[in-house]
Amino acid sequence: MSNSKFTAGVIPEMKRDYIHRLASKGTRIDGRNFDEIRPLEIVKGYAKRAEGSALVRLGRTKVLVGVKIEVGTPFPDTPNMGILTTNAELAPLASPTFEPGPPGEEAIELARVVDRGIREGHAIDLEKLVIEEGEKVWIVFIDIHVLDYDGNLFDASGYGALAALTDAVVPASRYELGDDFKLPVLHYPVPVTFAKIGNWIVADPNLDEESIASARLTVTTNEEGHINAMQKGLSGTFTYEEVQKVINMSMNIGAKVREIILGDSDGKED
Amino acid sequence: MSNSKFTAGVIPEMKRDYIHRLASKGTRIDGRNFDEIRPLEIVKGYAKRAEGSALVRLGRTKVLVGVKIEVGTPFPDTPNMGILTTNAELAPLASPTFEPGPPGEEAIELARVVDRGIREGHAIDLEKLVIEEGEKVWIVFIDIHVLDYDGNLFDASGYGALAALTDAVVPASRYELGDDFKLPVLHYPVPVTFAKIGNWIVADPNLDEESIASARLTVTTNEEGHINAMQKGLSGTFTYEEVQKVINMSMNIGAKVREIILGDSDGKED
Amino acid sequence: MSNSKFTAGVIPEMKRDYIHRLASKGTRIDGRNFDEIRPLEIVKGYAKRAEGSALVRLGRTKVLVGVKIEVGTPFPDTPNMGILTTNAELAPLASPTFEPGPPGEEAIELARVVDRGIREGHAIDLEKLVIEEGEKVWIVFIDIHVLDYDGNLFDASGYGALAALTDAVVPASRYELGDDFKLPVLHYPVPVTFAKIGNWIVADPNLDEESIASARLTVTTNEEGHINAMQKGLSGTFTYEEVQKVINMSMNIGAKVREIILGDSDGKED
Amino acid sequence: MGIKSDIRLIDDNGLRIDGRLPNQLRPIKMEVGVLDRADGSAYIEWGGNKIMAAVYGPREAYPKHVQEAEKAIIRARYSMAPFSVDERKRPGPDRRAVELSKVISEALESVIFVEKYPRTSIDVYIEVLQADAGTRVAGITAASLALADAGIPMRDLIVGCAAGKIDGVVVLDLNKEEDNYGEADVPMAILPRTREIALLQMDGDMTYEELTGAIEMAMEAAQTIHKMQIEALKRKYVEVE
Amino acid sequence: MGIKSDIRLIDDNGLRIDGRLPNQLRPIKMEVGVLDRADGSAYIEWGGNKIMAAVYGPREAYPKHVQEAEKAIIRARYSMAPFSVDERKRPGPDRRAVELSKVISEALESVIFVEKYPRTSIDVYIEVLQADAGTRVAGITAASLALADAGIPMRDLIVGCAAGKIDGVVVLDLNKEEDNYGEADVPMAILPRTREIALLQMDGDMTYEELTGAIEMAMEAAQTIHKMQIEALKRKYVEVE
Amino acid sequence: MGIKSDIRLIDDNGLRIDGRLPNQLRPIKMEVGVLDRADGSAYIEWGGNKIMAAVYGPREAYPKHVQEAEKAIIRARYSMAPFSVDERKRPGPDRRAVELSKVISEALESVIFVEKYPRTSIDVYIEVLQADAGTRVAGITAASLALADAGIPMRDLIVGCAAGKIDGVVVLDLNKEEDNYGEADVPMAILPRTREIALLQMDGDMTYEELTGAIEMAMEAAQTIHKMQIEALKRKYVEVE
Repeated sequence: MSNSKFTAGVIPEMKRDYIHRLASKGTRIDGRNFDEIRPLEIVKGYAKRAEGSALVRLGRTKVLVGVKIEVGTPFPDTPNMGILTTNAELAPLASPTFEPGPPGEEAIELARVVDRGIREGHAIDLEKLVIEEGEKVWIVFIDIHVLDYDGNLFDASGYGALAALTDAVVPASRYELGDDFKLPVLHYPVPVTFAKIGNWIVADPNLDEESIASARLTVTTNEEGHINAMQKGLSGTFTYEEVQKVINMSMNIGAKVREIILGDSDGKED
Repeated sequence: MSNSKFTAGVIPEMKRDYIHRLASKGTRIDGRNFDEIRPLEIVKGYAKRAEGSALVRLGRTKVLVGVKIEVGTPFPDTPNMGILTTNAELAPLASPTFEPGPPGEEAIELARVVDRGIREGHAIDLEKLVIEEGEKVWIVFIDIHVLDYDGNLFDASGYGALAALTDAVVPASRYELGDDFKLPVLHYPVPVTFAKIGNWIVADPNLDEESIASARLTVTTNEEGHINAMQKGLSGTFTYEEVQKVINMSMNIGAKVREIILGDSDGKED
Repeated sequence: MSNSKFTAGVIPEMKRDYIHRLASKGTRIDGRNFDEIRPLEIVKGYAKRAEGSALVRLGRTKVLVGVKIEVGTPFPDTPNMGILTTNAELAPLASPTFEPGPPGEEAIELARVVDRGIREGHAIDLEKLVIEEGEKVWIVFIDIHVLDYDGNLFDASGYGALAALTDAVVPASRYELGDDFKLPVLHYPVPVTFAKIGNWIVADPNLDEESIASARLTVTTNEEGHINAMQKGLSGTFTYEEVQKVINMSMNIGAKVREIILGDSDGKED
Repeated sequence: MGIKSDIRLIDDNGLRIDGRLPNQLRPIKMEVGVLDRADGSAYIEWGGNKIMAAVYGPREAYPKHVQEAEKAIIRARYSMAPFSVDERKRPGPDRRAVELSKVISEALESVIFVEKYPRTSIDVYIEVLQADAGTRVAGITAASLALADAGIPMRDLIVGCAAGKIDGVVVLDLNKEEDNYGEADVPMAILPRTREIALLQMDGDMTYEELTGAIEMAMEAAQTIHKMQIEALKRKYVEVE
Repeated sequence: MGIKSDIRLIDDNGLRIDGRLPNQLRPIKMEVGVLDRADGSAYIEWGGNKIMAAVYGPREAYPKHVQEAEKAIIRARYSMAPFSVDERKRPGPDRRAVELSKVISEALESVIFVEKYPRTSIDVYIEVLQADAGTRVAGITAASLALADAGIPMRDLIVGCAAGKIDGVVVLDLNKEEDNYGEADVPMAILPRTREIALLQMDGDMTYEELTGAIEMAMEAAQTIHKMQIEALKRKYVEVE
Repeated sequence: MGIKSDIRLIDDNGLRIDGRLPNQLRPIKMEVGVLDRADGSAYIEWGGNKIMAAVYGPREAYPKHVQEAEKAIIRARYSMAPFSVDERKRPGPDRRAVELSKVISEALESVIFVEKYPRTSIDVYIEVLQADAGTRVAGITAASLALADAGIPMRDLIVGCAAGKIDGVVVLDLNKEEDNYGEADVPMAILPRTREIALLQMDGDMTYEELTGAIEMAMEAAQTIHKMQIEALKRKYVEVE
């Protein structure tokens, strides 16, 4: 399989020149426009033992997100709210550069950026997840499992997390706490990530683009056009004008992605 | 001490040839028959702070197994059963190849194979270890402490675990839960391990034999001649006929070992 | 900054000779007498979110000690006593030889020697820290944070710990357990550390002296002239007469240090 | 094995709770070459199991001290996704996963010509995305395809299969309920051409006759599963080439 | 952000709970060269924050496999003392500290001429001794001074500053209560000369206008903070030289 | 030290709860060469303590970065078996074991001619199989024999011994109850020929006179224990050679 992989670290200078030359002509290594994301496909309900799940294909990047919901104790300072916790594993099957072992800084940043979007965007109505105030609440575990890494894990994981939440059912009956019910989803925050390549800015960078990008910016916006989270990465910088432009683009792209996430078939596998 | 040690890794080719030559003549490096185990000596009650213990000498392999019994909470899915937990430490004093640190895959496999025999063979009557259903039960900790490693830890540890259990007293009075009582032992599962050397199969391999073996098979049988656990190891294979033969031999050897374990003097040190 | 640092490992032979030559003339690399400690300055109340704190400057060694006090469960064997726990972090900002990561053996020994002095010297009246016998007690956390390492962390940390305890207030009102109250301090144990350099013994060794010392001895004494803790370190030895001398000196120096700790201005920063 | 219960696992017609006969496999679906980055990969659905396997290597073994001068080292890593089971599994390998990774590594090594690639590692990652019983044998079956997909030279396509005992009857390929409430489980890995046994574990309670019956049953089924493996490889390579 | 509460964060006069105007910074005090062993160091008090930064390097990067052939690696480590917060923090980095260390490392790298020191590491340690809100931006500001104190060549003195939203109003430099009960926080790091943005995070809920307003506000304030940095360096080096 | 209690540790006849006089040792039994794989080994029973010590080395120190160019490194590891104490000890070193390992390593180094074996490690493993009080000093005594058994050149056979204070009386060699309810403990390691002190710790409450009295008492007893060591070595080597 996988005949000619144009991977990170391999003849990077040549690749950099090539991608820059394309950019100067307004196009990209896979023919996309600067503000065009890769084909996005979402299969909800993929993992049947999860309370909700979604398999995301963003180009050749594949991420499976599972949601498990269990009973637990609330935090002392938020006795009347359920708990959200997000974890990411860069499984070593997804890339030759991922190693087994506890999550490294990349996995932790990924989990925290996805978590920030979901949490600050109030995707879940945590106040509806109280069983007994101060004593018993529902804990929602979002587990991001990266299967194939071809760039832009932030967005693939963020889409998977939101899709899995919209797919999720609270398993109340398993705990003899009444009937199961759909996890209450309030808002639909969607991240869009951009890479700075030379002086150009492209949406949804693939692995080749990521490997030569100088800076990265993720903006999470919701269905009202509000911004809920941002994360800049890498050692390059952005100008203020670039940031403004990125925020605007993230709203446009985010709106389209949101439709795909919400409109997708439920529980059927391709 | 220990002048000429014929250890693993040292001139292995010569050793392999020598052991194969002996095997072709029907004998072994220490003069044993193929189905003969090394001298086995068991001292019960060796470690006085343990609730039960046994020091096992199997040839030059030495293992000390201690049983501690404490009060704890049952698992939610087995509210009416005590808890068994088995742990092995390959203490670095036992071999130049053992390193300090958390248990590696060898120690974990060892603990799990011993545990499987004890658990699946129903050595302990866990239902008699309930103090208050769903609330309080006895937890039995089996700790395997390897002191001197000359091969075949599975069997030395398995014999030590069973012997220590038969030696063990539940310390009820320490917890003000009535009188102490003998740990209720229901069955006597005994593992026997075989190594494949060339096309020969030998029981109770010593370190030299282990170091050139292609495959390993442990079979745990009980006093009724039933099989309770098996574990094949190493990268070689067995034929179906070899497996049949190994199971049969394990029953015969196991019966003799069981007598030694049960017949041994109680609480006296040599 | 830090132009010519005369650090450990750099031309140690020359340094050793130089320090020995000075010692033979009765003096030290920084001009001190053998039984003279470096200038000691203590700022209590430095860290405002701590329940008590002290910044210690012992020569160029800087240590910040913070005390946090929280509610917890007593140990089963001491139901009528509060809990003391001491931790030390050799923060990598304090020395080029300190590495990030969990505490190594140096940090653990440091924490345990400081803890031993406080605990065995009964600095804190743990019996006054019971909220509900067997159920709820105050836990006192002493956290030693080394900021700049120029030798003799035992003493700088020990002084900081005692000073922070005398500065500490039990935050009862935060837990709705009545009014805040001063942490009850019973005794004032003070460690003094000596290094053996050649055949000379010097108090409060700085980093240069530590780096060539053959042996180290810390003696913790209280305001009654009793000894509460000792710790000998390094691979050299002491004669019995040397130990007697060290104990005597530790009482004299300890008495002076105790005055500085108790007399220092409260809550003001320099 | 062996949580006591009143659940009947075999009905009056000799059928199992999912309607199977004692010697019948659950439905199995395999696909080769499902991942882009890995050197070889495969996906298997086996009853309620969904498992992905990926192979990287032969590549220089790292860290260096694990290298062997005469051969490649085989490092299989069996891992369950946190959401693959009813009660969320904490990330990271537990003791069971460490043991399975070890015996799977040894079983796979039995078919690989490791002496061809000294100083390298061949890393096999088995990710259980949805677990029913029998994940290790399904995982080995998929790993075998992923190794073939990666072009690793092997003397046979190793096959995983389990048998066991429920309600006193020897049966093939236990599902989750049968595994929970049954009497014995015998997971195996078999070299279908020579019928050699590369992995063999057992737990529960069986007589000699039951156990040998179970082993024979699994060995027969391995031939069937092997045919599916060949079909899956053909689908990939006939389509592509 | 956003624990719901009835706390009013802005009063009828438009003043904040600590009496500040919306675009007003808290008091800031900086000192350079405060530690003896470090190659460079700085101390900052910013509102209720007390933070120390130390720099070691360029020095041979260790372990060797992290070395880069073409440049120095920047390793910032953000750490909170256990007693720096109300509820004692367990020692060792938590997930938040790992993330902050990463983005701070990347932000600092944007100004350092890393290509001058191949195979080395420049290690930046930020120790929060007393925490109010805004520790990461205060820490970057101190780290920048420590780098200068260590003589590391940089194209600018990077400045950290945050803005946010409380009671619906865009404000500069949130304190702890504002951070707890406010609506949004936007921590940034800025290159004051070129006004480039080297660190940018945000959480909460803001419209486009609010967010860009906050960014502009922080960028303005960065110029003020930059002047304080220059003053602090002058105090050190004018006194010394 | 010092759980308060009404337990009387010394009776009206001046005898201790196990019938000993204040300056009397518990029964001690030593055996050399008890393990096959180790380069040197010894076993000690000391009161209710059962401890095994093994030595490996001098061997190439690993990992390489711990090697010292001029000398062998001594790495003692003190470890308690989980079942060696009344309440099961979780496996792996706790903080106490880390500290004891450090001071024991330093004490042993004081007698070993480390400069003879540059770049090597001499690893000493002390395993407490059954614990009464005084495990560290019993462990050192056994380790010393194991080093001799391994043929490591030493300038003396180091001896461990403790003294302490109970019911206001200075006594030798505390047992478990005396350690729990007594007033002070002074564990030491002594070079019997020169009477140098290689390990010295203390905790509790003692006057200067009590403390020096305890140290003298332990130093005397060390001579007795040293004779037992010599006997144990003779038993091994006279029998063998």
